[in-house]
Amino acid sequence: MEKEIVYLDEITVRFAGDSGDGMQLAGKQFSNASASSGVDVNTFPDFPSEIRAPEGTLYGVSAFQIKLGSNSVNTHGDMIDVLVAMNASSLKVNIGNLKAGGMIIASTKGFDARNLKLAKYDSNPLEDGSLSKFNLIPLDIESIVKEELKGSGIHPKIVRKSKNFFALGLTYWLFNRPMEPTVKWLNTKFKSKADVLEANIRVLTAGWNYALKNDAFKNQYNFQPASFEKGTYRNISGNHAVALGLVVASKKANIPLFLGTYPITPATDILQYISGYKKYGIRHLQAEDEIAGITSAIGASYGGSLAATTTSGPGLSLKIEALGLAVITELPLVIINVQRGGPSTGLPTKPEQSDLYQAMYGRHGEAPLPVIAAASAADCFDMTIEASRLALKYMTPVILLTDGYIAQGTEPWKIPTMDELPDLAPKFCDDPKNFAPYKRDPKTLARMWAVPGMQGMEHRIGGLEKQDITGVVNQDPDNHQKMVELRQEKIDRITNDIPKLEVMGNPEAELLVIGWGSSYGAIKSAVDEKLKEGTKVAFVHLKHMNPFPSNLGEIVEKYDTILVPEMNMGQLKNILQARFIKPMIGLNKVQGQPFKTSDIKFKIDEILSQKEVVQ
Amino acid sequence: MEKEIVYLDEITVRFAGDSGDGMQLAGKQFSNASASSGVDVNTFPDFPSEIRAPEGTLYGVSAFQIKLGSNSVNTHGDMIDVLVAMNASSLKVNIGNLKAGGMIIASTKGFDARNLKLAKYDSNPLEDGSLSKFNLIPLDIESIVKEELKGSGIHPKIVRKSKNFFALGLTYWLFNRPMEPTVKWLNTKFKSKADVLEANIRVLTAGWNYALKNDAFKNQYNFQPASFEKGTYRNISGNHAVALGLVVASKKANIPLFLGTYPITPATDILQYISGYKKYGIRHLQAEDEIAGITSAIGASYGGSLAATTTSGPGLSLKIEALGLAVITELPLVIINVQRGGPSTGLPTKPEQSDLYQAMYGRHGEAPLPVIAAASAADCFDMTIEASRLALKYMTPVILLTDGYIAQGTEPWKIPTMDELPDLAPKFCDDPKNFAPYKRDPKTLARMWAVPGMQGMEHRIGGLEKQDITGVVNQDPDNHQKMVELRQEKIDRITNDIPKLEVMGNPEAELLVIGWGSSYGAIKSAVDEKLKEGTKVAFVHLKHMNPFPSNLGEIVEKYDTILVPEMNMGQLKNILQARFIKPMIGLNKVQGQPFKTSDIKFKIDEILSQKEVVQ
Amino acid sequence: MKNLLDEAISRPHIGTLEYQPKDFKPDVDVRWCAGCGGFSILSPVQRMMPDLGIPKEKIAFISGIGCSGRFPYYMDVYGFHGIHGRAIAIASGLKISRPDLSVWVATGDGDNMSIGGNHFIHGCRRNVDLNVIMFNNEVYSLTKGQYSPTSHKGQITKSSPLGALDEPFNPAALALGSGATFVARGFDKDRAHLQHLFKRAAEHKGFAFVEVYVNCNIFNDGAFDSFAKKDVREDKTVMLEHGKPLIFGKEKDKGVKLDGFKPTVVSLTDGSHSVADLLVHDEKDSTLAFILGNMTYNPEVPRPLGIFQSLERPSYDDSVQFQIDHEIETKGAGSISELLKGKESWEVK
Amino acid sequence: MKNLLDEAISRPHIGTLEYQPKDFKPDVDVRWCAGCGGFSILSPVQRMMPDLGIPKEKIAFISGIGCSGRFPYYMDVYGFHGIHGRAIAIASGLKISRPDLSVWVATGDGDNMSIGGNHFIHGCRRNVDLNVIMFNNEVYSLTKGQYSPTSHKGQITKSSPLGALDEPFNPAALALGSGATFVARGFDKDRAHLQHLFKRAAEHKGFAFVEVYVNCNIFNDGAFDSFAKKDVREDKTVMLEHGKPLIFGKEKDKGVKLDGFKPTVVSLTDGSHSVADLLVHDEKDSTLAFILGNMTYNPEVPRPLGIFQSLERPSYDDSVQFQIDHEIETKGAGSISELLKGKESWEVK
Ligand SMILES: Cc1ncc(C[n+]2csc(CCOP(=O)(O)OP(=O)(O)O)c2C)c(N)n1
Ligand SMILES: Cc1ncc(C[n+]2csc(CCOP(=O)(O)OP(=O)(O)O)c2C)c(N)n1
Ligand code: SF4
Ligand code: SF4
Ligand SMILES: [Mg+2]
Ligand SMILES: [Mg+2]
Repeated sequence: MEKEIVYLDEITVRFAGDSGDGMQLAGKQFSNASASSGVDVNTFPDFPSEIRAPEGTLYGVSAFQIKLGSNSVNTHGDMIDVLVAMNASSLKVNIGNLKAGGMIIASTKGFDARNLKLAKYDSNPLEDGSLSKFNLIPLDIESIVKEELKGSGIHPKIVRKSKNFFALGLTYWLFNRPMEPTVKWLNTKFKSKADVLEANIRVLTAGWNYALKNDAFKNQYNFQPASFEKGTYRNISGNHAVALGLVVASKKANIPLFLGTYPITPATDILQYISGYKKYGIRHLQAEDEIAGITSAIGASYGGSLAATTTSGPGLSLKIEALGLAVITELPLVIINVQRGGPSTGLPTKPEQSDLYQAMYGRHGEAPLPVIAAASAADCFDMTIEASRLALKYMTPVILLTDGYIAQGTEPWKIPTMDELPDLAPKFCDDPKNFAPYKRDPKTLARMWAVPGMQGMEHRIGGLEKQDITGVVNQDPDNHQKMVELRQEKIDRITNDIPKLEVMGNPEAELLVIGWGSSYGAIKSAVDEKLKEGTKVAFVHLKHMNPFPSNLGEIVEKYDTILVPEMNMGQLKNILQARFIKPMIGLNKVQGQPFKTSDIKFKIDEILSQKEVVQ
Repeated sequence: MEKEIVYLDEITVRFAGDSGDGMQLAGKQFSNASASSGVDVNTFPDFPSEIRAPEGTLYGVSAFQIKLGSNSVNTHGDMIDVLVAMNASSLKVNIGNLKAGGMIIASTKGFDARNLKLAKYDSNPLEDGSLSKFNLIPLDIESIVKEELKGSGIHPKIVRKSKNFFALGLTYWLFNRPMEPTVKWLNTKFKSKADVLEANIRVLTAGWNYALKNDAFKNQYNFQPASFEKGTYRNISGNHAVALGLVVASKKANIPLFLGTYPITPATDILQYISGYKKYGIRHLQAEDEIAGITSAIGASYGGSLAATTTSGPGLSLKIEALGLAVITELPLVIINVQRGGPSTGLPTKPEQSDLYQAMYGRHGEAPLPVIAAASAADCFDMTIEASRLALKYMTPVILLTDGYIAQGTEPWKIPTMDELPDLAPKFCDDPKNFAPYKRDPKTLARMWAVPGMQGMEHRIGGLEKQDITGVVNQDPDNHQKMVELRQEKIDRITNDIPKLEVMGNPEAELLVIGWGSSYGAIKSAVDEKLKEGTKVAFVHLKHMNPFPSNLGEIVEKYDTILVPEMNMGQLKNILQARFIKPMIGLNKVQGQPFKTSDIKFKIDEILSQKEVVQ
Repeated sequence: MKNLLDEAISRPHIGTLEYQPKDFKPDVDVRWCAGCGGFSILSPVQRMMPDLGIPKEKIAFISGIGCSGRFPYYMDVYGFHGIHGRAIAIASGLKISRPDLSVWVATGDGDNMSIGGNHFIHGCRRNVDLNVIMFNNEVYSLTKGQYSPTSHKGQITKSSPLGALDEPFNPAALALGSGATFVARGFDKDRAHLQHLFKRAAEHKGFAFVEVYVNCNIFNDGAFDSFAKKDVREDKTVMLEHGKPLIFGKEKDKGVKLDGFKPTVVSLTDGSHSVADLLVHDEKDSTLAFILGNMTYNPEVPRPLGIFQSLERPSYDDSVQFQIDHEIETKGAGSISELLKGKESWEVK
Repeated sequence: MKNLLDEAISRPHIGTLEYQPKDFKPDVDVRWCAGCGGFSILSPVQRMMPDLGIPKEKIAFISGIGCSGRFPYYMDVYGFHGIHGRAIAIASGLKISRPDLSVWVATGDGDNMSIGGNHFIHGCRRNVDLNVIMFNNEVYSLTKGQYSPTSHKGQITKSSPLGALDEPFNPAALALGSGATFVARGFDKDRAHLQHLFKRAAEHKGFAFVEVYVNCNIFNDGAFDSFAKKDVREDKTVMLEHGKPLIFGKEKDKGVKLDGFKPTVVSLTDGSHSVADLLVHDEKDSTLAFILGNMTYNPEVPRPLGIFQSLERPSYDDSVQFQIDHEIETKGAGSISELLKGKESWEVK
């Protein structure tokens, strides 16, 4: 049969199977190969909090979703076009998101009696006709693979484990993506394991050939290359981007980096990356707990390093007291909080945006500090640089919020050159005669920085209120008022040192959507789609939450109706209302799942239709 | 000389001296004697954070201020009428608050060359005429006392230490207060120290007699008795009231009390009181840190006790993570936070109201809980009962905010009888067949409570998100949304279970003052005085901060202009603005000092005069 | 006059106390990986429980976060899955307020020795009557494989790709130095021995600490192979039994003897030494316990397993109860109305 | 190419290093109570500093909260008054990132053993090169007199009006059990000895823990009188000196001997024992250190003062430096642009 090549704008593929089925690996390979072959890609790994949940169970399903397209791809896709389902449970939990007419590549071995029972299917969906509105392609992958490797002498366990490469090969053919990156990767990875290497490469190729030859696959899909700016690219996750951001920030500041931290999902990756960077001269401490994580970083900051600490919700809660110490000692410190579902241990592997209140308000006493948020995986790099810039320039702790979605999801990132990035060099005081620890830069209000080792500037600082300029412990009422106000004013002044917001979409719109953090992609797509439909809607996305950009007030004033979609119960909305004394509408999804484009579109429609009714 | 008896409405006395001069003791005795003899009293101890600051220094001054009067006395007094100054430093730091014409009783021995130098006086203010606008009475107290006890054989050290009782005797005569309560107290206190007892009683009497006979004291002052309701009274501090409140709440709930805590100024007293209550069957743990303080309380709550934890700012910051656990496990828990000056260690012995944000918003994830605040020392008792009521009825942690001002200050308290107080008995589930840990009371949404030891209801709870009703660990998106909303809804419903606000003052006013916490006294006095002057002003005082009373919205809507005075940078104001979308005016004193009545009056005048200009 | 709580918890137990291990299994899947060492703790705990003769409702398991943290879900008694590191603090509050309960803690090497280290050492010194089982797999498993405070120096993990630099804790020594009264150790390969240790822990009135080496076959597989693998086990470990000499080896041909304070291995077959030369274990000797504890990482001697120390000291919860009883006995039960009145009240008429 | 920090801190010291004690006194009032034992630490520290020959600017004192927390204000070097319990964690970050500094910690029995217990034990095992001075007054003083983890059982304080129920920590034993390399103890009555201990601590490469008994004359006056008062001191304490037998008593007439593991007091004058029978101190023997540490609360033997143990082990900060150097040596200094590119980048042209 001659295969037809169909050109697509975008498509969403989901690899789903058991935790042991290698779906994360397949997904990652597929996205790397796709991105490097010129399409835009956005991914979302979605796995259970159990390490190895019992095989075949519904809660043990591990999935990896990729959206690819030739235009800018902002999300990992609402609905699935192609679902690879390695067993019954993975079909069951994902079928609800499959588009009508979508393709299911199902591995029949995963639909035996035991698997069906675990998935709580009464009859086999591959056979009972219940999937008739989909393009179902059941394949006995296990037998095909076994056949392919027959006589190779490769251990049956290895043979069985290579199934995912068959599925990968299939999809490579299906979307006309190159297999070379994966072959290259296999060659490095299994350099010393010839049998695994051989098995995987043969099975991968078998997948490709199977699709090529089999009639079930009628079309091959392809994309126009995405229009990327010239440059060097790689796929990157938010956590990886943070780690690189920290390293680069310290180079641009020309001072050493110190990370003090304690592992916690979904922030642990950052520590893991950093711990491998010793040859870049980077020091870190995997501390005994979060408190030692942040306080050791404060110690390093006191010593003149660019100091950072990384965590997620429960860990942030433990760092609160020390954050106050960093505020009053006015030391630079970068706190990266990768948000996850709360409260308490909550949903540790799922994303949420519910730590905004805590970042803004969660300290005892008046303890203002800058809060910023990253909009996407790649943006985590820029925002890490920005957090470092603010911390060093204003002598203050800075909280950067990301979340489990962008921390683990990936997108292509244009790798910057060092010259493109801002100079972050701090100014150590070098004039002992003029030095006083709480003397301030008249413009930024940052206090002077002298570090141990610098002669003639020996001084003492600490957590007690201190006298203006001298830093001597002081309980005078007026001095306290002054210091509280100075600390506030210093943060407020940052307003003038951050970019103004640009309103996207239709500036004449009646409805303004204000977003923050990782929901950028979903909101942007929704607004873009609504604009295409002719709806008048505008959009601003906040990256600086404290202080807000200077023109936010103006913008808020201009629009009749304001929608604030958040993965929480309305935290930004409330903060905006308090600030701008204007009622706003919240769209509050607290499900441990990122927004879908359709969630936002639906809400926009709802608001606009009600407005019409009212008018 | 015949002395004239002058009747007063109210007067403010301040005992000031070195940390070692026994001023706290004198002040306490004076206020007890005054209150028990029928006048209303409000006190404020004001001492340095050093344990024993070097003698004679400015920062070593320890003072105790008492306002007494025949009408309801809401504050400890803005300006001082009578200042007892035991040394030069204590005069220096307090003279600024002495009314013109006010009386200074100065102990001349404290104005020797050494003391003058430490107080940074160039010449002796008792002699250089600089105090001419005051009624200065310099006395060589030390010599008088020595003379009085000559030949008694009492150790000179004891003689010197009894100076404060001379000053006390003087003031007893001056304000015609009875000496008996103090004599009685001395008899109990120094039962086994005959020499100290004798010295103090003799010196006390000598003070009285000195004033009686000496011409410098022209008038004796007296008060009409205050109009107290019938009943038994005692003077009480806020910390003491909390301790008693906890004991009484557990009796009214008819379950045991457990306090898990760690010492911290100014909350430590509560632990200290409780630690002496073993004969009431009360258990407590002075834990290794704040985290163990709160988590041990959570353990006790899980076991069926009324569990509490007490702390101040830095300690609250450390308890944040565990608070989230109490929220998600929906266990009753009372958290008492005695606010002090922040951020970080800040001003540990000074009051502030800057932990409101943290109490309301300071947790990771969506973790709503009730927040209430006490208005005065005696109110701390009622609010502790209220916190316990809400905790047990709604199965939730509750934060009660007090502060260093009312925690350590005292006022007369009408001791309630047990019958007057609400029944707080929780309902343990006694029907194993119907039991499910997250089944809820349809009205309150409180979950069912079964505790270890109850057969047939063995169940597991914890910090992970759980399935509605069953409490089984669950990561389902819709379930999470539902549980987040249920937890919010449960707290919101408390609105209907708390008293509506009563507007004090002139309901037709243009200006509404909204207060919270310990500034009640100063605001109330200011509003009362303004009303007397004919100004149209209204006042509501919030004790329930989350949720707000049901009629707050209505009230806020009714008034043109709203003033929110707070000892912080505008935390309540911001919360109200977010909620009611209405701009308000803040009066923000962050000086480690309570509001003065005049601060509020001044601001009211300023606002009203500006309004006139505008109109 | 009983209060509501006393009333609720003092109802007589209905039915038998002759439990079977299966009575302690709730109807849920165990969500550990197949082959996880955790199963080797769960099963002896469930087997040992019936021996205690305690009603199920009087037993509570408290845990922190980690793979071990899931333990309470797998026991059909009261259970509380706390937050990371705080299990002992939660359990202390429970036990002090509820001395009638049998309170157990399930924790991990990270949970208990890293973030929870402070509560652990204070638990040891305070001697609250808890039974603490520490799942020591020498790695953080739930967070997918970082080194822990018991990981060995040089261990390669996801967060120490170049080798961990920290000296590990020796949990037995730490417990002893903190003043623990009962310190024991077992490993997942010997469930019968674990069952015995858990029983002894339950019987101990006070803080009982049982460290268990458990294999994490996902993130630190084979961590204990050097002494726990079947073929080397008998030569590389020695069982501590009160009053018995330290004999070990497949053929019971070796023993441990003290050279000064230094434990050394001697042969019982080459004629140089006899059983009489050997160190005899004494659970009541805290110096000996420390010497034995210090053998842990010493490659020249076998790794000791069993009960290092078991001392009697009043438990904290008992002391609290005693102080309350004593106060009431000597001063009379306090009257609330007098407490409220205090000593300096006055009447307004 | 030095970075900015290296550049700033590597400027040559100008002027002499021949300091006088007064050079370390800043121009501020010491805000401790008159008679506080804290003065007895401050003065030997200031006296000992010149001996180190370290430029003032290379010295940093870190503290937590408590009366001891004010220590940094009284030393004219770099100082950081941290938050309660976290001094060791702050100091660890400082030292690991700045191995060129001499980093000291001033802490209290509450600060270090109560809220800060976890950082303390991890400090001990990690062996960061810090010098930790713990002001042990067996009470919380700054908060005005509650019992602390070193208060004795039955101690009456404001928060234990009926007597404290907790068994106290034995700080030396806890440090040893946690793996500390250097453990010492002195008391406020012997400043010369303290000066010696601080010097030894400074010279020790690794975590050096010096416990100092300090009298709080306000909230726990006389806590140490039973062995520290002038008239009993020589009979109730014994000085540990490496290689020397444990002799004590006003007349040097008594000694400590080991009965098995049990230290006992023997007379050197009644003819029963001679110096040769006595225990000889060895700073390198960690079992002996534990035996000596365990003498602390034993009323039958004198209280040991001096250096319990001093072992050599690579410090954590050195290991970090070594790992970095080794990586760079074997793999070359990393190139940032290659790090950013990674292994799977592609070009868009
Ligand atoms: C406050 C907090 N910090 C960090 C974490 C992340 N975390 C969960 S379990 C764990 C370590 C568990 O190690 P261990 O106690 O050894 O348990 P294991 O999984 O190995 O049984 C960590 C760091 C958390 N849940 N909470
Ligand atoms: C987080 C926190 N908890 C509690 C306190 C209160 N606090 C200050 S010092 C102290 C105890 C100090 O005891 P110790 O370390 O023995 O010092 P000392 O005053 O006896 O020298 C406490 C509980 C605090 N400042 N911060
Ligand atoms: S990851 Fe390791 S410790 Fe956790 S369940 Fe699996 S095998 Fe057990
Ligand atoms: S209270 Fe005690 S420890 Fe504190 S300064 Fe005074 S004497 Fe020293
Ligand atoms: Mg572990
Ligand atoms: Mg102390």
